[in-house]
Amino acid sequence: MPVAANPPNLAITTLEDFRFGLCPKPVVCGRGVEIGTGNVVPEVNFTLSPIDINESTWSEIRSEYQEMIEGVCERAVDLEVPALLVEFETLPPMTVRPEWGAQITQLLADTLEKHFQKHGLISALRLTPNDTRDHIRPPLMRRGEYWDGMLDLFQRAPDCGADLLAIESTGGKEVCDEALMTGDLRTVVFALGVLAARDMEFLWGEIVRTCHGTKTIPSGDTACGFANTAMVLAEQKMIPKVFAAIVRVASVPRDLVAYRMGAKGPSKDCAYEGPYVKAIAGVPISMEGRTSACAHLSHVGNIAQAVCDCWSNESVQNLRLLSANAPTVSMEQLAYDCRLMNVANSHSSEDARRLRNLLVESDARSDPQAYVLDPAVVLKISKKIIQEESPYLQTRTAAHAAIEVLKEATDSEELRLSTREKKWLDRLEKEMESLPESEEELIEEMLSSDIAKKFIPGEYGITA
Amino acid sequence: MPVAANPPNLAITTLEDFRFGLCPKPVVCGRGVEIGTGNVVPEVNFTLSPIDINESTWSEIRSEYQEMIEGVCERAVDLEVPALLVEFETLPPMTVRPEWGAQITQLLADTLEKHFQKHGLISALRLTPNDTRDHIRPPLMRRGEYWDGMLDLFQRAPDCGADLLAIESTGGKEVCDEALMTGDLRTVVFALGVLAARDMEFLWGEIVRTCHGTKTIPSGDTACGFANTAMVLAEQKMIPKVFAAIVRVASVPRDLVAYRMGAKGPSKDCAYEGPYVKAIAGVPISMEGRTSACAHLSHVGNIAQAVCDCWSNESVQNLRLLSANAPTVSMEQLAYDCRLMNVANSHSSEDARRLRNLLVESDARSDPQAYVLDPAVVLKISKKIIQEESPYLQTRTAAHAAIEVLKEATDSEELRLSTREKKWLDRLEKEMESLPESEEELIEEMLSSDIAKKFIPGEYGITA
Amino acid sequence: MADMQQLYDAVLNGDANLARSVTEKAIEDGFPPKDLLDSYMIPAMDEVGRLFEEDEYFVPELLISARAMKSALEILRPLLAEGGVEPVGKVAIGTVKGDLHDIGKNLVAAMLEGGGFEVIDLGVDVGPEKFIAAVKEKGVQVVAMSALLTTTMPSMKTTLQEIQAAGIRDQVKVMVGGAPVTERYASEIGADAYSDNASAAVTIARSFVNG
Amino acid sequence: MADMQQLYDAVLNGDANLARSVTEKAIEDGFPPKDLLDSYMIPAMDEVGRLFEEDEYFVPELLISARAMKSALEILRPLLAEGGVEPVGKVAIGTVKGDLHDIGKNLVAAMLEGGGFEVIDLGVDVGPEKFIAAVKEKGVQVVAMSALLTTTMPSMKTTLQEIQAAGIRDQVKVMVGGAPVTERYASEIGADAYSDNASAAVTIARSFVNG
Ligand SMILES: [Zn+2]
Ligand SMILES: [Zn+2]
Ligand SMILES: [Zn+2]
Repeated sequence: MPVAANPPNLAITTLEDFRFGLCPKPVVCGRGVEIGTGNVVPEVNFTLSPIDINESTWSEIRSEYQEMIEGVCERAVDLEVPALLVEFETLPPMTVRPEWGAQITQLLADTLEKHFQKHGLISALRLTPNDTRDHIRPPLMRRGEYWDGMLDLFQRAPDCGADLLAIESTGGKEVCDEALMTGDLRTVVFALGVLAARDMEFLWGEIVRTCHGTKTIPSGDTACGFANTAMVLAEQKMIPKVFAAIVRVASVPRDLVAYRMGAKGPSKDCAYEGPYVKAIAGVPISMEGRTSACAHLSHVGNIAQAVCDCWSNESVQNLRLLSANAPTVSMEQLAYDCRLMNVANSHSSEDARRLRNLLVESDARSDPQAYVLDPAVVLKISKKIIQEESPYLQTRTAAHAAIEVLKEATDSEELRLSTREKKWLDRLEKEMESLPESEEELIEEMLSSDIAKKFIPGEYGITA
Repeated sequence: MPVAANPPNLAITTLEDFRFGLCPKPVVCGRGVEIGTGNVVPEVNFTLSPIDINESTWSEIRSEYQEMIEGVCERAVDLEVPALLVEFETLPPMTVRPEWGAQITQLLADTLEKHFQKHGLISALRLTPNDTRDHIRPPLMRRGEYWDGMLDLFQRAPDCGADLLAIESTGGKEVCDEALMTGDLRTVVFALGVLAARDMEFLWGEIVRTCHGTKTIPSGDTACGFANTAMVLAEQKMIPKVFAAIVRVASVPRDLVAYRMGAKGPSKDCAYEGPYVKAIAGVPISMEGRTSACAHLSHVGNIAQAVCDCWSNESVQNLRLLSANAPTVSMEQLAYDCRLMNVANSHSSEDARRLRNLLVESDARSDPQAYVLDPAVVLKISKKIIQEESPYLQTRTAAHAAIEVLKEATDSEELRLSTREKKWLDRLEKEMESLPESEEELIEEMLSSDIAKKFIPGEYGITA
Repeated sequence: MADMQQLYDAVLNGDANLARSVTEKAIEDGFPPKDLLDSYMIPAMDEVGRLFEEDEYFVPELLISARAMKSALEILRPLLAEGGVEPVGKVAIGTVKGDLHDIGKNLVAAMLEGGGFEVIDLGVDVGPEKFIAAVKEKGVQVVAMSALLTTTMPSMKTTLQEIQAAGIRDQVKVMVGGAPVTERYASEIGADAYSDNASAAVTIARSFVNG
Repeated sequence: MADMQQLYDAVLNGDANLARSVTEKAIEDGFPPKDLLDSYMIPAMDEVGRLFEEDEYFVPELLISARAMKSALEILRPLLAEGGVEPVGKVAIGTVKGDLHDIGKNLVAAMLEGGGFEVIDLGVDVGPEKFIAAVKEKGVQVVAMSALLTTTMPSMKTTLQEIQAAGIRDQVKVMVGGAPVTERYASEIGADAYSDNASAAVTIARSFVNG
């Protein structure tokens, strides 16, 4: 799987050019939403409050989505947002029954269109079918009812008003989950660099093919099931933060597969590794942080904003807060966040960079997960990643480079780490040393271990 | 009621010196929380989710507060906030039964102290007894069971761990509510400049006396029941935004009474008119905006932050969001907001002013309520306010100056207003012209109108 | 001859004096009171409601229209009663026990009056017994409850339970509203309707009395 | 003589080989199996739980300790059974119907095993019938349910209702957990306990089987 033939180059080569709202390969979608041409676009996502999804509750569910999108649109109009991106991430039953997913997509698209007609609200809709393939273990990645349902929903996307198609793909997660809990970096690298990368090549081939010739743009993926799981576990003090930081960087090569296969961006909001994707592939990225605290607590609340092109709340339930429903509240918060960035951008690139630097400095020194999102660090590690040719070697290099950078930063006291975090950093460094040069060797090792019980090699194009 | 004898001066005279985190008269409180000396301090407030408050639910209520404060403290420690302010605003039954209010105050204070001992979390607790005097109409402002209960809770404050005492006083609200709905600026000026100001002189005299000789600092008040009611009605498109903006400015003289009587600040978070208080009285101010969207939608989300000393979420119910309970989520968002400002402050005053200017520009031109919070506008109007000697004349001048400023800004197209807003601005200007020079004249007029049924003159020291 | 378009305009523009004088003139001229109400005044208030919903009117404009309507109605009401014409319907409205907020409640009350309803305003901090008495003694067909605090919302539930216990639940329709109240909460506690704004409340109340 | 402090340390440090060899030696030396368990292994796991709660250990350390404990237990279990010693208790654990998340559930399972419980892991997407079968056929005293989605939380309620309907509610204690679950929700649906972390879950399960 060669990645690049010529001496590789980053899409963004200098810190000067690494900014919020601007990227080398902008995307225009929906009712004229421009992403990456100057304005950061708010991306709002919302979900149901606790409810059982079945035939008898379906009409209630439809009206709940209607209520949420109306509230969001009204507020977007009132606050005069220059453009709005709405993401609809299906809940599992809506991928399993793709006509349900399509119905809600249509409902949202219609309401966005209505507000465009009535108030000129410029908007686009991103559809993210929930990846249901891991509903059976070991999962079938390329066949079976779950795959069929997902593919069906992909194919319906253009007709039901989805302007962007995305996914949070789960290939390799069946192996990664336990590895995260046991701090087993070797297996994590296998899950990300071998299984996830192979799955994404297949999956994104299908997604891009489905969008071909339609108005629906294949957008992006996220290592949510891997790096965000690690982040959340680290926030709960279950696993070391340095481990989560390394997993974050190691997830970059996996994400890149989508863009190599034809995805155009923006990346998915919860892909906190987005800055690497932007630096390497040049596509616009969606990010989340402070204003997605409703969905994820994190130590990267401000720094995540530094080079974003869309800025998201991740997801919020339709709860009634003191002022309004939570999705409306998220809309308002994102609108103000984006205003600040867009005012800075409209002033001067100097002002924009100053604001970016404040966002970076506010978090970078206090947490390794924040430190690896510092744009300067991103460029440094990205350069190393693109020297490698296969996703596996890229992943190995990414993890290695992350460890190296974190050790240097700790030694120079640019980054504060607790003693137990430092111990883990040493331990993980040692573990990395023994990772083989050859992907085949690692595959063989995994196939002859207990890990082999957890996945089906053929589903990843691995022939024993 | 003379306000100043000598030729009056603002506490902050230049735009240079008008910044977030810094004020002429800082406050130190609680376990070493410094307000106004450089760092903006997050102020978190939270409240119960729907529940009936009575004997049988009381233990559940206690544990709900315990859960909320624990979540907030844990997150504050994790995010290493330099200092934390927690506000406890009692619900009506907790002022009516002051021992209930005192119990929760103690519980919160104990938990803050525990986290100070264990993790070094620097914190202070603000107690804001709910002003229950308007539970009967017309209200008794200086006697009766509601007054007694409130006074009792004030007196308990020092013993139950309250570091700051505040109130959202309601004197004059019984007259103002309907005037807001009918767009009757004349009566609003009477409510704010005559009734509210007189009530606050009495009430704050009592509060300051109660705090005297204790560690509890009399902090501040807010025109919440007036100007925020107007703001919320304007957000719901019930009343014109220009009207709400004028009411905001007209509420300043009323607020100032508290500081003249001995309150030290910080002002109450929901007093969006705070910048005027800071400019005139030099005390630190608490503000809220974008991150209090959970409690108030507004058009001042960023500009409200421009010169704050504390930054608040206003209030949020104890709902479970996808990540954590809502108070914990608010804590995280405020922590990141403050980090950004504090990083800017620690860089240079130049950087801090630049960030302030971005916050201002992001909102000022699109809404009159935002426009009157522009620090330059605040200084301009404040200078006029302090030329007057009585709260009534100050209020008249404040409203007048606000109208003038808004008309100028509209004419110069510095501010965008819809046609129907412009019409209202003209209408309100005319109404102002007929406001008498003398307070006595206005009182007499009101006493001989229907308004007289709504309040008891003697409760405001008005002798017929 | 009285120009009836003037009556429509007087209500629309909130000119109480004109509304009153045109009404008096029309009565003199022998117009049937019920026609005045149904063909000019209520349509004018409907237009006011529409202008408000379309963001043309603010509440102050809406309230002066409601006042103009009311002052004309004061003339018509006795004549209508003589002719055996009942008000559109009777509504008892109040903010529930423990809650002192009255702005939203007053607005709904004014809109209902503007819509031709007879409105019994029970005020704020209204216990279940007062709502029940209004149904039993005043024969109201609709009870409208408002709550502005999450801690007073439970009073809505209590009130509904006591209305049930009093055996009058089938004589009355109950609608609820206020910032923290949701459609879902309304149906959970068994209310007949929820409204998130004043003019929708009038539409709902009409559907109750016609339905 | 086997050094029993070594067994304690082996569990504490997660050294499975050492834990196994010391256990074998101790058995040879005639130590009563139940003493090994009660005086060294369970106290070691309690210390592990404490270190985790005090932010000294991460989950990986905790899991290797649990593995060390388990490998020693494999030697002890048949001997304990011969001596008529039962496991501390039997727990059936699973993520509820419709929910595929297993990280939290696996962690609780590992901690329970470390705490001396026999754990029947029913996996993910577990319907009520499987929980019921575990009670009826395997005699578990505790059912532990996990849900990670707000849309699958209702399955907890359904499961509890079916346990009730199956007439076995009084034979079993039910505990629930997972990100969206709250103390209040737990008590609303009639669960016996709620835990927001794995080591508290062990404490609660112990109180159930001792209580
Ligand atoms: Zn995600
Ligand atoms: Zn307030
Ligand atoms: Zn407040």
